[in-house]
Amino acid sequence: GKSDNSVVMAYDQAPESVDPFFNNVRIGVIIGQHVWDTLIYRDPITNDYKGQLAKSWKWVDDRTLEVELREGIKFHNGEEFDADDVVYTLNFVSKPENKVTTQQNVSWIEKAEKVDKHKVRITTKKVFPAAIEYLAGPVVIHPNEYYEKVGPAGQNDKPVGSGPYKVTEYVPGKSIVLETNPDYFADSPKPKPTIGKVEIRFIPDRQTQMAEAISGGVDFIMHVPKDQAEQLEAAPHLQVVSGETMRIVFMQMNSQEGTPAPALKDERVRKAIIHAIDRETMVKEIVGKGSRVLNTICFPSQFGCTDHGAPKYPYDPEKAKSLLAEAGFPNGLELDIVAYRERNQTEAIIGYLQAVGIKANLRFLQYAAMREQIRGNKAMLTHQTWGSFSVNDVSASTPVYFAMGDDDISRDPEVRDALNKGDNSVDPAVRNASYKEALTRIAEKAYAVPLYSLPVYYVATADLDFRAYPDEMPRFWEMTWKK
Amino acid sequence: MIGYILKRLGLALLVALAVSAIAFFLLRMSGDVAIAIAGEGARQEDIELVRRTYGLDRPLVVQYVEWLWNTLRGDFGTSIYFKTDVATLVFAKLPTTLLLGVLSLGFALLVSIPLGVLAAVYANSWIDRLALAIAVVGQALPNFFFALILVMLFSITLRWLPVSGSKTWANFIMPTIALGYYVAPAFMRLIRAGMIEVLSADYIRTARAKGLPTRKVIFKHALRNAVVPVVALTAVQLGFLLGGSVVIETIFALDGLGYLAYQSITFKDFPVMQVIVLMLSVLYVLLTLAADIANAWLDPRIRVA
Amino acid sequence: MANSSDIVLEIDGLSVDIRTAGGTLHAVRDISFSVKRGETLCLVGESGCGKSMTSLAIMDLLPKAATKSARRLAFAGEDLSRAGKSRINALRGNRMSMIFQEPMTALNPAYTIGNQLVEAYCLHKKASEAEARERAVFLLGKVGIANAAERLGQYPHQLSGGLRQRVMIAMALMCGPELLIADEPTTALDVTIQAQILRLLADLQQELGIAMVLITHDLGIVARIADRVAVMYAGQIVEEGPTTSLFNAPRHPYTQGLIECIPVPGRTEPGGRLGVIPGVVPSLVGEVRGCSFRDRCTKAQQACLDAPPVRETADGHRWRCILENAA
Amino acid sequence: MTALIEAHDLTRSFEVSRGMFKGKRTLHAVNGISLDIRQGEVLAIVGESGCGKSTLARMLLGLLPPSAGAITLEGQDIRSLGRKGMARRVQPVFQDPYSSLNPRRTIASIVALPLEVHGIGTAAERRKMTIEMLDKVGLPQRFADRYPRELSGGQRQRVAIARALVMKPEVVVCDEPTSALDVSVQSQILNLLMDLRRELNLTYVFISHNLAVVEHIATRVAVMYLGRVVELAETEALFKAPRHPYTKALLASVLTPEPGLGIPDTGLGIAFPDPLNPPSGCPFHPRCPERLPQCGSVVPQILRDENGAVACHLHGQAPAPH
Amino acid sequence: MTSEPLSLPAAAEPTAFSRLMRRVLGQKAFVIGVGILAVIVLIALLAPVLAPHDPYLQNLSARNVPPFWYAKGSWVHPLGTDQLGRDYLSRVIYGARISLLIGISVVIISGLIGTTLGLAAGYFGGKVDMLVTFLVTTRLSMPVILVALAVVAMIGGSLWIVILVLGFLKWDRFAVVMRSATQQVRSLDYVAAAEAAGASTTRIVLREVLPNIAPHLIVVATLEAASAILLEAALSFLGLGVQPPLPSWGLMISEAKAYMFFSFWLIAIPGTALALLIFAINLAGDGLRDIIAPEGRS
Ligand SMILES: Nc1ncnc2c1ncn2[C@@H]1O[C@H](COP(=O)(O)OP(=O)(O)OP(=O)(O)O)[C@@H](O)[C@H]1O
Ligand SMILES: Nc1ncnc2c1ncn2[C@@H]1O[C@H](COP(=O)(O)OP(=O)(O)OP(=O)(O)O)[C@@H](O)[C@H]1O
Ligand SMILES: [Mg+2]
Ligand SMILES: [Mg+2]
Ligand code: NI
Repeated sequence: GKSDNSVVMAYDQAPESVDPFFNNVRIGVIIGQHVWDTLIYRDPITNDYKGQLAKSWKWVDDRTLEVELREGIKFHNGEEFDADDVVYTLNFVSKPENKVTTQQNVSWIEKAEKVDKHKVRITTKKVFPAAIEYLAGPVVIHPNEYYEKVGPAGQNDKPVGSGPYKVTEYVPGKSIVLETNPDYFADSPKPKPTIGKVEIRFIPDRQTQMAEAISGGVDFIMHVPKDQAEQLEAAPHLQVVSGETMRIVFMQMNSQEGTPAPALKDERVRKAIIHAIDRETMVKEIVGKGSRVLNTICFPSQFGCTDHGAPKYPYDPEKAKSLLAEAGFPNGLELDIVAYRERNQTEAIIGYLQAVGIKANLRFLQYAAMREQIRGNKAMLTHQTWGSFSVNDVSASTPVYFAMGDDDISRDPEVRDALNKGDNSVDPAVRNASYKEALTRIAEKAYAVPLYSLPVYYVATADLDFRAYPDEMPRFWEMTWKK
Repeated sequence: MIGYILKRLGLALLVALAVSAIAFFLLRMSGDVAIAIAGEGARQEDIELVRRTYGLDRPLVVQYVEWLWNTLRGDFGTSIYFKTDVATLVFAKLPTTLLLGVLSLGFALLVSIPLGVLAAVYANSWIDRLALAIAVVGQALPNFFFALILVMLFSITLRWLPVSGSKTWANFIMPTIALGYYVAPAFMRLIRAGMIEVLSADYIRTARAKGLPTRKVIFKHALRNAVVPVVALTAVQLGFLLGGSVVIETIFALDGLGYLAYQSITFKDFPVMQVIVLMLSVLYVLLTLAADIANAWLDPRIRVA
Repeated sequence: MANSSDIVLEIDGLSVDIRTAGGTLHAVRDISFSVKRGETLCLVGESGCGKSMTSLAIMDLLPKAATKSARRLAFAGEDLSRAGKSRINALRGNRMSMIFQEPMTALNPAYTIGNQLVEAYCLHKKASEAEARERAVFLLGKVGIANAAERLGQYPHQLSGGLRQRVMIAMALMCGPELLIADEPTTALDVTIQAQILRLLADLQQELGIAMVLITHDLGIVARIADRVAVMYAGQIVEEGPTTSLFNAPRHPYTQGLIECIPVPGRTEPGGRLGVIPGVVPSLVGEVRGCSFRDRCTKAQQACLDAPPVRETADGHRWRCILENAA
Repeated sequence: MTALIEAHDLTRSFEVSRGMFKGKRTLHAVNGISLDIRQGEVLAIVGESGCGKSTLARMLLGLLPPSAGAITLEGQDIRSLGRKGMARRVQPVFQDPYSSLNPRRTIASIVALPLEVHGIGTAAERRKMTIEMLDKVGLPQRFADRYPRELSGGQRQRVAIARALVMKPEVVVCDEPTSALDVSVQSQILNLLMDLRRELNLTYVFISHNLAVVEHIATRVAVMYLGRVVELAETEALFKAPRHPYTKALLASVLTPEPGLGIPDTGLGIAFPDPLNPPSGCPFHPRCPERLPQCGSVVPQILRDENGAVACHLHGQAPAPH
Repeated sequence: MTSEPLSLPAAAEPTAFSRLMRRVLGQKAFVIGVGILAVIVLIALLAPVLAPHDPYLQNLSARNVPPFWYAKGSWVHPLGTDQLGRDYLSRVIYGARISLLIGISVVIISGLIGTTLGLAAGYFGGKVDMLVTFLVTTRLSMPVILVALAVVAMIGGSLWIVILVLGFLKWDRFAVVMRSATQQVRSLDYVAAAEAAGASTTRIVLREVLPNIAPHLIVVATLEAASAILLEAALSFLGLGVQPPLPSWGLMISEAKAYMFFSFWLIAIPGTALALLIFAINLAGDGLRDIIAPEGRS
């Protein structure tokens, strides 16, 4: 609370490891950004890149990035930051045998070399314009001497970074305590924190979190569902802050060869499904403030994302029924739907489908199990979300599901070609055009149901002054107490 | 005596073996670990890599034998999710759960023994009916529902107790009650039934015929014999409580074995699940052994002649 | 008659009612008898005729569902039906004690027999544990248990039925009772052991001058051990008298039938037919009017519908029948 | 009289555990019994509780396989007869009339069970035979559709007898058929058994511990002690001149209703027999008032003569040294 | 001899049926339990008639309407609506079907497994008994909820999967009770008598033993049904039970708990329904046990 200048945050899931490379959960990213620094920093409002551990950087050629490092920075254990740390970290994490959990964040790195004490060169495996984005996000820098000594396990036991907060107590699975790093370097784009102590407790049950918030045991919770957040707003000592995130929600429909639901191969059925769902009402009633209805499978702020020219399918249950009848299903049909989060939204979708005669049986699975279903060509309808790792570029979203990768279950070569063209070009105009082509075709063929973006609701003590960002990252270093 | 214990330990070993095999095959056959390890957004080649590096591409039986061999050597493997040594992980969480189990068992006994004795002594009176009513109502309330009601009452409305965590003893009050109340009726009924039976036994009449005061008849002669079956039930119920703590630990954010189990189930963390199931089963068999020994101590008929 | 101070137990008009689902069961109906110092009274009768209820009523050990009433239930001149619980507790196990039928279950399996033996003595005689043990050893020796001191540490299940019954007898004698009630003390035992135990009991009773009520359904035992006999049928005493008189000249048709039923070498012809009492025992639920045996009685008459008179001879032989002598 | 059933060196042991912490021990419930049951006789088996009477009976009925030895029925091993074959010729009457009748069946269906099992007659015929049989044991027809719990102990025992006799067996093995009953009922049952025997020409094996009853009903008596037959003789001979000290003690313990005789002194020690821990030599020697020096170490041989058989060192030759 | 007026009431008792009825009616708890249970069963059977609305019909613009006794409530939705605007009363009514279906199906599956094992163990003893005892110990040593959670998490929850999983997990008590009951009956003389009459083992087990242990079976079945319903609720509560939009009470509690601090009725209604059902089953089971107990003893 304000009285002792500390914030207790509750989160529903404990990270498997606090080492950012060895977890793939949001709380891991949050802890990572507080305890560690990255080479580059992206301003969450302007989306400008600024140097953090790096003073400056430039592309030497298509695949080589040269980074000049800031001097005089110290890790929490006193170790000095220099090129060795960067080289060691990048080379360590990019080696598959080191079993980094977030492979997709580091697999683009070919190697890192020390040029001099404060300059390194990073080589990418192929042309990879998004490298800056990754260096500004998940790729944090570890202290090489310490890391070499203790390894990922030791870094998890006693984490050491260079970030604005340092870990003073960590009980895996239970809680982690962060306290301000008094020696944090002044030039960092992350301002020196005001909040002296941040305790993150892992409370799996959402109701327990709410109860704690109501009873004052916890100051800050996030990912609160809309209804609950609105209810908590009534409590005088609490405030609710919400905002849009980059996480998009959509339904894939398995229309590839050998699909267990051949009906979905029929474009009319797919269109009927989109027409059946009242996305506007869902957004308004159950998804919440900050959400917007999408028409294409990407987040609007992402580079290349657009819905201009793409057909839109407004809520029209009658049309849906007639399309189904046309397709030969006048009495409706029965389909399975797999989902892994926001179950109430899936349930609403099922309700809408039921209303037009599609009986959807929910199979609510763990993410991994759902992935298995999809990749094994066993899924019919899927209710999915995608956060693009907060990467503000379409290359991080649409291609994952439509470029004939493992998760593509519509498998249209035309779409793939257009997406690949966009991915592999450095010319923004070419990229924009090819992505538009792909997105339009996806919409025309109704390969998937674009639903909406997910908002995030934070509930916090009324004293705390903070804002919500699309990347679902609470930034304690910039939070202050209200006067 | 030694022979008997050895035999029972042998049984424990056999049970453990069976349980581990069941758990291993059941878990492995129903899901792909590699995808779980690779995580959200992993590509097929990432998954393949995981599969190879973890040796998941070999036949199940081979994997099981290897796992068994490692376990026998004391190497419980590494958690897929937490990336740490499973043994360390599990043993770190065990105390919380055991504490919770023992506390709730204690709570259950504390409530049920007096209630059961009263109900038996005043069988068919209003006291008996009241005790029975408490028992039936108690058993009808799902423990998660009851836990939430406790939270509503003591944390939200009255603000007497902290909602979650395991920092202070106050944190354990609600979980203890929520977990323990559900088994209390079983004990109460058993004690009541046992007491009623014992009270009608010939030796109680003998004791009364000696002119002993009622208190002494009940507490010295009757209770001692009525608690014998309770001891056996205690072992079973402690096993039940450890299983039931999954729900309670999740609700009260107690960082114990139950929550770890729930997490490992959620994340398909097979090595952890495997060890937890194994550990609980061994614990159960050992507990029943302990109960048998305790029984023998209480009931000399079973003891060495 | 006898010196009234010699009368240890005096019962007048004892009834025991038991509440059952089907109504009130009149288990014992208005029975009267008395026992003198050094005398053995046997209560005989078939299963369910109320023998045990009578003994439990005397000891105030009736089950919860049972209630007793009596015009007088006096122990050594003191009316127990008016005594409080603590007074009865002070007498029980002290001046009056009881031996139960089942030697296998009458001892608490959880405690050593030593523990169970000394309990009453310590309580009633305010004696130390050591004194009590000494007495226990003495008594165990008396009931014919060798190496008694060792036995004190044993648990009931380590003893055979015969030994347990001896322990029960010793336990009953711990405080030197004036009245001993033995409810079928040998029914569960083998014949050879039965003879030994009965002999022991009879000897001790003689030696200590105890008034004894012995309950049994075995006429053989009765004949050998009793000074006087009371025959019970359907909750009532139908005949009572000195043993010889009762066996040699039974007056009540039921007693006669009973004696006829058992094969007696010499009296009954091997392989021949035995006497029978036809029919079954009447239900004791609800009011029973008249002679309760009339159903099975070969000599029943209309008059049996009314309560039969109690007849008595000079030597104290009494019976309840309209007939002077049914023989 | 010819031997109908012959038992040769019959032995039956049980593995019994004595509490949790001790190993199992072998209990010789029946220990080398040879016996013949003659056509038309009433062979009584007497002995103390736990001496193996019921075990012997169950083996004779084919309900319990012997650990060693064999039983023949008219020279044929009963194992080869099978369950059904035995059932037609040998039937039981058990001690406890409460547990020997299935509480969920009517009296008629209990009595008809053997007929049903053997597929004799139609349902109507079976019913008729059942009613006749019930009538024979003195139960009026109105009992046929009642349940056992509505009957008194004596009536139940009649039902058990009816069930045993409905198949018209040759041998009836009665295991203490009256010991759970009151004397007034006992005499009815004993009379019934004797009547039926004459009428149906039955052979009885009659187990009892009541010597007065045995003397009344039996033609021959076998006395058992700790799993062995210690004496076997015609009833009259046995009661007149018992040879084994145990038989003598047994007879002395009988309390006939003769006032004034007092309680006899059997002269027995109080070393009660423990079947798990049988004494060496003659099993009776620790209690025997006439014990000889060799009794403690040498098992007495059975002496068979015209009077029957006896196993005691007081009778017969000194055993041949091994 | 004048026989007629002379006869006394014999020790014969009233007929079995009237005695049973008296004992049954004497058990007030049992009568209450069976009464409630009957009402719930009726509600389940008549759900389509009784439910005012389609339990699946959602209306996102009429969400979380409170029940009629609140100012904002109305009789259109007597118990209000849930978070998707579905009629709560209709869902509660249909929920009874699911809970009963689960209770009954699980008991049938586990009862068959457990009874077979228990009968075999109790009747044959020896090696069979050892094997069954081992199986039971093994089964007991694995906490049901944990194993059920794991399996359901792996293969995905659905009504029938939950039923199968619970059915295959909950046979232990049947086996234990049936085993000891069989052992007890096996040692009774009427079994020996049937054997001596030449009856085959199958016949003895099915016709002599089974009917006599059936009351125990029924008691265990009722209590197990209650416990299966509770387990399903717990699984659904953890999100691993039956799947929405099926109106299972456990699932309704689970969904409503998000609203418990502000709309308590949402959790209280299915919670009460569930508790009432369990309460009724337990009362009935207890009563049944008391009713059969004296018979079993004699
Ligand atoms: N607790 C009880 N509840 C109901 N009836 C009882 C109870 N105890 C005994 N009775 C009934 O009271 C009557 C007398 O019982 P009691 O035990 O005195 O008979 P008994 O003569 O001792 O018989 P037995 O020779 O079998 O011991 C019987 O009809 C019996 O059924
Ligand atoms: N199934 C069994 N398992 C173990 N021991 C047994 C078994 N059946 C009988 N015995 C033991 O065998 C011995 C003989 O038993 P059995 O029942 O034949 O004696 P009995 O002479 O019939 O005794 P009673 O007069 O008490 O009926 C006893 O010590 C008994 O404990
Ligand atoms: Mg009695
Ligand atoms: Mg026997
Ligand atoms: Ni008369």
